[in-house]
Amino acid sequence: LQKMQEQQKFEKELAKTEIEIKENTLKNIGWELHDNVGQLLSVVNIHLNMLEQKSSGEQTSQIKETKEVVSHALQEVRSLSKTLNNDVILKNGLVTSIQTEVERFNRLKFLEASILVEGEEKRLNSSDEIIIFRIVQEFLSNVIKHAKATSLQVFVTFSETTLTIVMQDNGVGFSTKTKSTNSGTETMRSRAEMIGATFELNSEIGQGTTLKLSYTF
Amino acid sequence: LQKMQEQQKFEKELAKTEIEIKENTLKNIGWELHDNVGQLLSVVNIHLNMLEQKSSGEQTSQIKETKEVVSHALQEVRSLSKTLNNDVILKNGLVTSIQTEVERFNRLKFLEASILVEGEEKRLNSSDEIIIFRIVQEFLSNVIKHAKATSLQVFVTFSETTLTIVMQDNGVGFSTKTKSTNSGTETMRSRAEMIGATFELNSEIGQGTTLKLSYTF
Amino acid sequence: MEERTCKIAIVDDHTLLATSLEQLIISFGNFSVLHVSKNGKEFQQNLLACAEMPDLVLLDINMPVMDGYETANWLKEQHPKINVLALSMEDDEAAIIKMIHNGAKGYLLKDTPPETLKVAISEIINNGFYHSDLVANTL
Ligand SMILES: Nc1ncnc2c1ncn2[C@@H]1O[C@H](COP(=O)(O)OP(=O)(O)OP(=O)(O)O)[C@@H](O)[C@H]1O
Ligand SMILES: Nc1ncnc2c1ncn2[C@@H]1O[C@H](COP(=O)(O)OP(=O)(O)OP(=O)(O)O)[C@@H](O)[C@H]1O
Ligand SMILES: [K+]
Ligand SMILES: [Mg+2]
Ligand SMILES: [Mg+2]
Ligand SMILES: [Mg+2]
Repeated sequence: LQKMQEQQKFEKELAKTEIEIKENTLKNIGWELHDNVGQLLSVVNIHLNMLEQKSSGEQTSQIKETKEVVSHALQEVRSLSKTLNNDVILKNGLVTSIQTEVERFNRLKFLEASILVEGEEKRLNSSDEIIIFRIVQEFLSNVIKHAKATSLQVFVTFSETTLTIVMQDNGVGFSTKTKSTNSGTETMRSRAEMIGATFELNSEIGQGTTLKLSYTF
Repeated sequence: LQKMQEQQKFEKELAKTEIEIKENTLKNIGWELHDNVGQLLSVVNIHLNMLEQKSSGEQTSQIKETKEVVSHALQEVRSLSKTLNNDVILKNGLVTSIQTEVERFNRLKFLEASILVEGEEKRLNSSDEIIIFRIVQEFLSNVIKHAKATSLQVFVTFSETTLTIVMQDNGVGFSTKTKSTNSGTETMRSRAEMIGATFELNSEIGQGTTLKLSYTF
Repeated sequence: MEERTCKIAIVDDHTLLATSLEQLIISFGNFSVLHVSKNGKEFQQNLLACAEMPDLVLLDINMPVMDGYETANWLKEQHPKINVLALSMEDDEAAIIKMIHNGAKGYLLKDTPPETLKVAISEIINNGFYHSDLVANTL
């Protein structure tokens, strides 16, 4: 028994260590992005300004256009390095984190994604938020990997007693009869169960895929 | 007892979930870097090429210079997004991972860092590699945060029976007599103990700081 | 060859990049751009709607709805006369091999110098392939 407890303690410490390493990687990349790529882009900007002064006519307008693209890239780099420096998971809560994911979809023009939040937002305990967020992420990553969808709708609804999340793509769908041997869906399902949430994944070939998750406070 | 075991299981699953979220974040950022910042830089490149065709003399050489900076930035973006897409922790082994950290120090021109690997490299079991790598990271992050050093030397030595890692900065040092209330050092020490490694942290004000870690296979 | 203008189609989800490419290709002189599509599906629609067939398609890989691999494969089966030149951010071997396997006649990175792009297009039209160092080293 003691050996088992020691083993468990070791595994927990190991998982914590892995989280720290990933956090560190995130922070480092954020820093490097900001300090290295960011500065290189600023240098490009300076060069373009000098070129602009010596140019005229059509050239000037092309240089102006180029400067706009550079400043767009610089903005991206800044916002990415900010994301990376947010080392606390779900610091801003579940809803904001889901919104950020949806915005990313739109930014990458991967598909048209929308999110509707209704009712008064309540915070859940942080471990349950983490687990729900991860279920949402897995659904989204399936949409990217499998759905070939052009639109995605997310509904987050708070009532007195319940948080309901519905996510729906308009992609190719799949038959839910044939059991998947892959782990994604099964992990979603078992984690939902772990926090006492109901989990419904509906799909039909050609009809898109819908996930409904209900969590009782 | 059963409740305790369930609690333990929950905590382990929670830690796993957190790791997955961070992995996902890393992958997403890698993707966004590659597909968004990378492409914007390619657009800048195309514009500069067109400008170059229409320019002459001094202007041409300034445009050429600008193109070089852009291609440098693009290279950075590519290598960063590769790092981010490596979702398996320490995929390339402990030594390569430490080397990558050292290279990053140099790339950021934070200080002059060198690494010397001697003896024939052996792989340890992966959980021990993770823990050792995290100890190395914490030392490095202390160097950045506290040392004000201009140089850092890392020695990794494999013998038949032992892996020894020595890291040494030439910074301000600190008194090891006053016990730190911060957790960094204590966590390093207890994790080293957990995997049966010896841990020696030596420092003196004005004399830099040295860590020696010995792990027996 | 020099007299006839070469007709090109562009398929890339990054619209800003696609537009710049279009400008660049037009600046080459004897090239025209028939249409620009955001993914393979849209490209299929543009092929149907346009009276002329392109000689060559500049094809991106990572695109939503229908990506470059699928599009190249579809072209190989349905329109083998249309040449595919892959143009991507992706520099890893797997992507290159897969595109060439799906019928691409060449593979360039998006930051390739314009001279190379011009040469690659001409060689593919005239000789049927262009193997840059990137491809040569991979195969
Ligand atoms: N949104 C979706 N649209 C279309 N098909 C889907 C969607 N979500 C899941 N599928 C189908 O269900 C299968 C199982 O999904 P699941 O998440 O369990 O595994 P996976 O994504 O293939 O692998 P992983 O274990 O990495 O998640 C997928 O392979 C895919 O065929
Ligand atoms: N390489 C170093 N050079 C100079 N001082 C150091 C170095 N490493 C540690 N120290 C000193 O020892 C103290 C304790 O370090 P420790 O890593 O335990 O905590 P910390 O870095 O301050 O906080 P954290 O818990 O975030 O790691 C530091 O606050 C610093 O004063
Ligand atoms: K691409
Ligand atoms: Mg999946
Ligand atoms: Mg510390
Ligand atoms: Mg693309």
